[in-house]
Amino acid sequence: MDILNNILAGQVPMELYLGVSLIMFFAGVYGFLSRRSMLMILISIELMLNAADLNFVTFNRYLFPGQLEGFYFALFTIAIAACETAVAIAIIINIYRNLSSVEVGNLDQMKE
Amino acid sequence: MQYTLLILVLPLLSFIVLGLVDSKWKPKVAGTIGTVVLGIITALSYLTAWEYFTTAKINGVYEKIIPMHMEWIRFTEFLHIDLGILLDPISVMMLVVITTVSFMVNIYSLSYMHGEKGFQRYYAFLSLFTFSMLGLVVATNIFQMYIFWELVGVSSFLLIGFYYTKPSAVAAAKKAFIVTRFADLFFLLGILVLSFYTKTFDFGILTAEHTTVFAGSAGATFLGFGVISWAMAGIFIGGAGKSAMFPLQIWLPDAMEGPTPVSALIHAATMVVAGVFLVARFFPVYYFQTPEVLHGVAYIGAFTALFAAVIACVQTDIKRVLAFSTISQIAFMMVALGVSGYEGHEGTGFMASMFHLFTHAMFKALLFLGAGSVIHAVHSNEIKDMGGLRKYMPITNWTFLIACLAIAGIPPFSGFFSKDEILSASYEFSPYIGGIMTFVAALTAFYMFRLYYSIFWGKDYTVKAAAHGHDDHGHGHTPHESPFAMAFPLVFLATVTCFAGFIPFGKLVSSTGADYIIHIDSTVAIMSVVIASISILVATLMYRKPSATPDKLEKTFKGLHTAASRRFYIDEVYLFITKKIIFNSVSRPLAWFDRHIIDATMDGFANTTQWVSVRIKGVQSGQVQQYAYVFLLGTLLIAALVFFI
Amino acid sequence: MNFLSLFVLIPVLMMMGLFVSCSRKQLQIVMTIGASLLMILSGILTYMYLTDRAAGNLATMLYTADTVWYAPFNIHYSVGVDGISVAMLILSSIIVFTGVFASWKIDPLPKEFFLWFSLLSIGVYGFFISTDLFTMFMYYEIALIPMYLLIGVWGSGNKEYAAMKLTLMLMGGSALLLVGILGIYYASGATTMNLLEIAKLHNIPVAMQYYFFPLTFMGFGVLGAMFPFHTWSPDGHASAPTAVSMLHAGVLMKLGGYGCFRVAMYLMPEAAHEMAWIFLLLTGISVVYGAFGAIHQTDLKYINAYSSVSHCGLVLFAILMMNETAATGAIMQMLSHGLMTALFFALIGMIYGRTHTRDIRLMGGLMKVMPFLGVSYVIAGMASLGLPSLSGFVAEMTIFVGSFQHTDTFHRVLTIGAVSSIVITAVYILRVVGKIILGPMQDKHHEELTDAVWYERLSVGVLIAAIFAMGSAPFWISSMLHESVIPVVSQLIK
Amino acid sequence: MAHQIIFFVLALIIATFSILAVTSKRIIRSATYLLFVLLATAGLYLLLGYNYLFAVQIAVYAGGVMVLFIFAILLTNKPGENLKTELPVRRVVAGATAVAGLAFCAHLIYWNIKKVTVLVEQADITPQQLGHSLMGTDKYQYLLPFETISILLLACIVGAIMIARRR
Repeated sequence: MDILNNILAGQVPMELYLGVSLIMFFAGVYGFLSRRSMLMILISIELMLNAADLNFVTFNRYLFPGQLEGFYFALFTIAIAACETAVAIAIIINIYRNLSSVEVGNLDQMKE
Repeated sequence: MQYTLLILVLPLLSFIVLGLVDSKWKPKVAGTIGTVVLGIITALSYLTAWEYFTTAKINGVYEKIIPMHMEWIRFTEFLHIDLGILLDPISVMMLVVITTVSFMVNIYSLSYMHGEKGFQRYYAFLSLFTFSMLGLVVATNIFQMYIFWELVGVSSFLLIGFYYTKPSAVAAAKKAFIVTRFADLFFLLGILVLSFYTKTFDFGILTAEHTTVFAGSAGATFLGFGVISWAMAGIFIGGAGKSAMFPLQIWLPDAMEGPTPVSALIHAATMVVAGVFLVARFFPVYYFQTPEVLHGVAYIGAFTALFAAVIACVQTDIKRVLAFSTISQIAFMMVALGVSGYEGHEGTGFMASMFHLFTHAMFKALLFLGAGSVIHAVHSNEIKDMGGLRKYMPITNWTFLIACLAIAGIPPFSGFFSKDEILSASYEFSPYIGGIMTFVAALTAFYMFRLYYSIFWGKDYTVKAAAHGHDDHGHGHTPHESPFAMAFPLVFLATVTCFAGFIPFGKLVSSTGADYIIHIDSTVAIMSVVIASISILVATLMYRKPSATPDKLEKTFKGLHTAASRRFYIDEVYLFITKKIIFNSVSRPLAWFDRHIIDATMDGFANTTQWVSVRIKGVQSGQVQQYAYVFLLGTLLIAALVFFI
Repeated sequence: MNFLSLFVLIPVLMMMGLFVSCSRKQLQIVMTIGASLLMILSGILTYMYLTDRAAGNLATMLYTADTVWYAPFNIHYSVGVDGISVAMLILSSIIVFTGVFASWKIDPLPKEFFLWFSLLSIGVYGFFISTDLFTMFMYYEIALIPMYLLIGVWGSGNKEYAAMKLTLMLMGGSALLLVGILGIYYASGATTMNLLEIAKLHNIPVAMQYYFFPLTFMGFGVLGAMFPFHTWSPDGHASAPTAVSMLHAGVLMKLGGYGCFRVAMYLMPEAAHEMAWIFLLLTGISVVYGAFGAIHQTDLKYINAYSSVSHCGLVLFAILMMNETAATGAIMQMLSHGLMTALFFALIGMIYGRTHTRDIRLMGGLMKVMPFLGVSYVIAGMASLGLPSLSGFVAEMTIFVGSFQHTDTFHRVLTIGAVSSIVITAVYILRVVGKIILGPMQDKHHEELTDAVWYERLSVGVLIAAIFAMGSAPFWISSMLHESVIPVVSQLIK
Repeated sequence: MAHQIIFFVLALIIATFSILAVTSKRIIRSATYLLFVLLATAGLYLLLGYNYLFAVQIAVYAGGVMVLFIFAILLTNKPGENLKTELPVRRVVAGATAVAGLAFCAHLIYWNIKKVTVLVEQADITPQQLGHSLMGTDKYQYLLPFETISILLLACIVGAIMIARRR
């Protein structure tokens, strides 16, 4: 009821932002766990990263207004996400060339 | 008498030089070097003997002289191995014996070994042997003796195995080395025990008449015997190994695989008497501290003498006959030492033993060289290939005859004097031992003349070498007398054998160093001469002309004959022990145990680890999503733990 | 910088030289120069050491130097030598030198081989000059690791298995060792890792010693091929390339004996006293067991490996007798065994390189075609069975005489057991000599084989000369060692 | 009030398309849904007052990363082919795990986060401010991370080229 009250009071409470990112995150988790295509896994990872970014920004904005830690953290995370995607996609393409498949279940040759 | 050092150094140098150049020099050069060096040291040792026996007598007793001496390695405060030269009557006598025989053998070999592959090596080994044997006899302490003892063993190994491509020679060399090594183990243990109680290795201290070093061992016993007895018994076993006493005699007959001059030098005259020399060297210790061991020596000697003499009667290989005769004669010396007392007349045995050592060295070397001469001529060792050779080889014939008469104990040849002393000493100790020894002496005369007649008389020599295929030398088929280099040593040694008996030996060598007048016990002397003559007569009747008597006798005593010609199966017993027990029952299971138990345990650790890792490898599936599940659940669990507990 | 560190520095420089060299010739030049420098250095060291001792320098260790490495754990780089280390350094130099020539034509990958070989020698030299427990341990590990690659890559036969087995067993030993060393460090009051300091303090509680002595002793004992941890030795040596077998059996196995003596017994004398009997039994078993084990083998290297078990067992056996003579003998035996086993492995490698078999049943009469190798093999055999004037004799006799001086009957009886190994040794040595060197030719193809070439002759010649030198003039080395074992043994007797 | 409405619209978009993105059978559609999610997130940034972050999100994520995705999908997928359907068990388990995690975290948020509703007004972050805080090494200044990231980016570019190029 508090939430509703808050909403009606004309302010978006922090929990809602967190809730949104939570849904995004666990959608990512679901995708990561259930899909077999590596591209899908990558998409799931992007979702999770994005959720994390949103959390950083939210915390910064609500709890430490006037500072910029969370902001920069989100900024750098975006940069890292870009890097990671670039490398990951390079690897995926390479794997596809060699195995003609991007199914993650086939990729256990390196365990022995 | 500093120059005595040269007696040791020269042959060593000769060995090193000849060994290093090996086949780069001509055989003739190598042979000359070896022989000349031996000539020089022979002269030097004669000089030593002359100087020693003329000057070293103080108060009527020969003193021990130590002209050279250095510390080689120090173990503890008291125990240290020294290398030095100890001159006393017996070592000086041994110097003379060794250098003389060795010199003769060197000359002889120039011709005998002519054209053999490895001639240079042969001379190098001869020098090595001479060096080690000389070092052995002049040892100042027991450990120096042990050192040279081992060196003598290895040079014997090398010389027996001279024809190294012949499997039988290699086997014989191995056997000789291992059997003597086994005996040396006891020698070493004896030294260890002795030095533990006496805290010294030095002969001077150990063999002094009123020594106090044994006080520390008083009361220390093991299995009912004093520890010193055990130690001295061990040392005697070492000597018995080298001197081929029963039951360690098995290597000597096989050692005849070596070249014949080597047999003459090592396995007749010098190395095999090292055991006798050892007991003589320790004689005061044996006599004063452990008389029971000394008596043991006498009994073992008596048994060996009889045993070997019986076998010698039926052997058909001439070198084997001589080998068993050597065993028997060495046993004579051992008996003499065993029955000997210490001082004055009591000490006959000791003196007789040394005397017999001296004379035996000469005539046995002569016999072997003569046998070598025969073998050289007919290219066979077997009696059946010989006969009637006296016409072809007169020098060999006569010298051989002299040696046979000497060993049979017929006066005036040297063997008579020494053997007679031994017999009388034995009778004084115990009539049984004396009786046995007389019987052995009779057997000796018998088998020696059996040998002599079989070689030089008997059936006429028929030329058959071609059929045998032995004759790949391209020699003529008729045997002929040996060349000068071989004949000279025979004549020289025969001369010595004729006259050595008249050396006043008792004045020179005796147990105390004091004079001892040899007087011949006429009863014993007459008896032994008569018995020997009868034996010779029997042999003459049986073997001079081809006759059926030997075969008949052989048939009658078939069991005994077979047993004796198979050497009473002692070799088979040894073979059983080594092959069956040590090799198959100890070593093989041990190797199996090592591979399948110990090693398998170690491998087992590895395999277990691997097995476990294979089992848990499934967890690391390589499936990233599984990892994610585990990761997520783990995170949740930890978070839950943190927040709710 | 102490000049002892040159022993480590020269191999490092050798490695650099190897890196930049690009032909086999250059590799050989670099290795020859380096190995010769090490020989010269050890000669100079010996001379300096003897001069200083003669001048009356009585310090336990000479030429000590100390540099702090890692202060929080009191790890220092400290070096110093006494007679034992000097002897071991000479041994290492000789074997590295001859090892280089024995692997003159190593194939394939000569550069890599020599690099690892140099690394191995760094470990060996470093171990012998160190007086700090941690540095010692570090060098020990440096010496172990290259073995894996050297055997695994350049070995023969079942090499992967052997390399793995050797490395794992030795690593297992060094794990025990690490625990032992840390135990010593903490139990001693934890102010230093320097051996001499710990020994001087001498305050490790006896109850603690009971835990750490067996660990340390066994840790080093594995390397010293103590029964029942010896099984790496036959397989490892059989598969290793020639020079590695030489270095391993010749020097590396000595690290075990040296460590047992220097670390385990020196630092924990009370426990050593109490527990010696267990290890005496084990080492006594090794002596006889190794000898019997060798009788039945048919592979030359296996025979020699078992013989090493027997001889190295004698080293540990003598150390445990805890008297000066036996300990001196033990060190001499290390030297002697190092030389003669290196000679053996060198010869076996050369024979194998020609006949392509090591099975003694397939060979015979090699003396005829390769007299030099044949004679050398006989000499090696004679040294092994303890012929006087060769090194084996003086070492064994010192051990036997020393051990037998023990006042305890138990020790004397064990000594008698150990003495009996000399006969068994004679049996297996003569068996091999009679089979492969002497006797008739077994294989027609062997008639065309050639004798040793110059670098092989050099390698073998140096070893034989060393064996002869030690065997005929033992007095100086014996007195040098005797002086140096006194501090340790007096610690034990206290 | 507009604030709330915009928030709810964006939240709805994010929730819907997140779920659609991970459940869609056609990968190209998933990518598209992802794009929507990213754009909506950018909207949230704007809502929170981080204009610069909004720009970066649009440029890097929605622009750069998505292009990469599309390329990758086109390179690795045969056109028109559906992804293989996963086993239902797998989906159920994954779903259950996700829901469990969601519930757990929601629980945590609900009970542990102090109810902050007031959005403190703050001025826009000026580019000058950003520049200063990126180019200094004092407290709250981020030169070092910035440089690190730049090196990382460089490494990634090189790495990606190395990996993906044809041998």
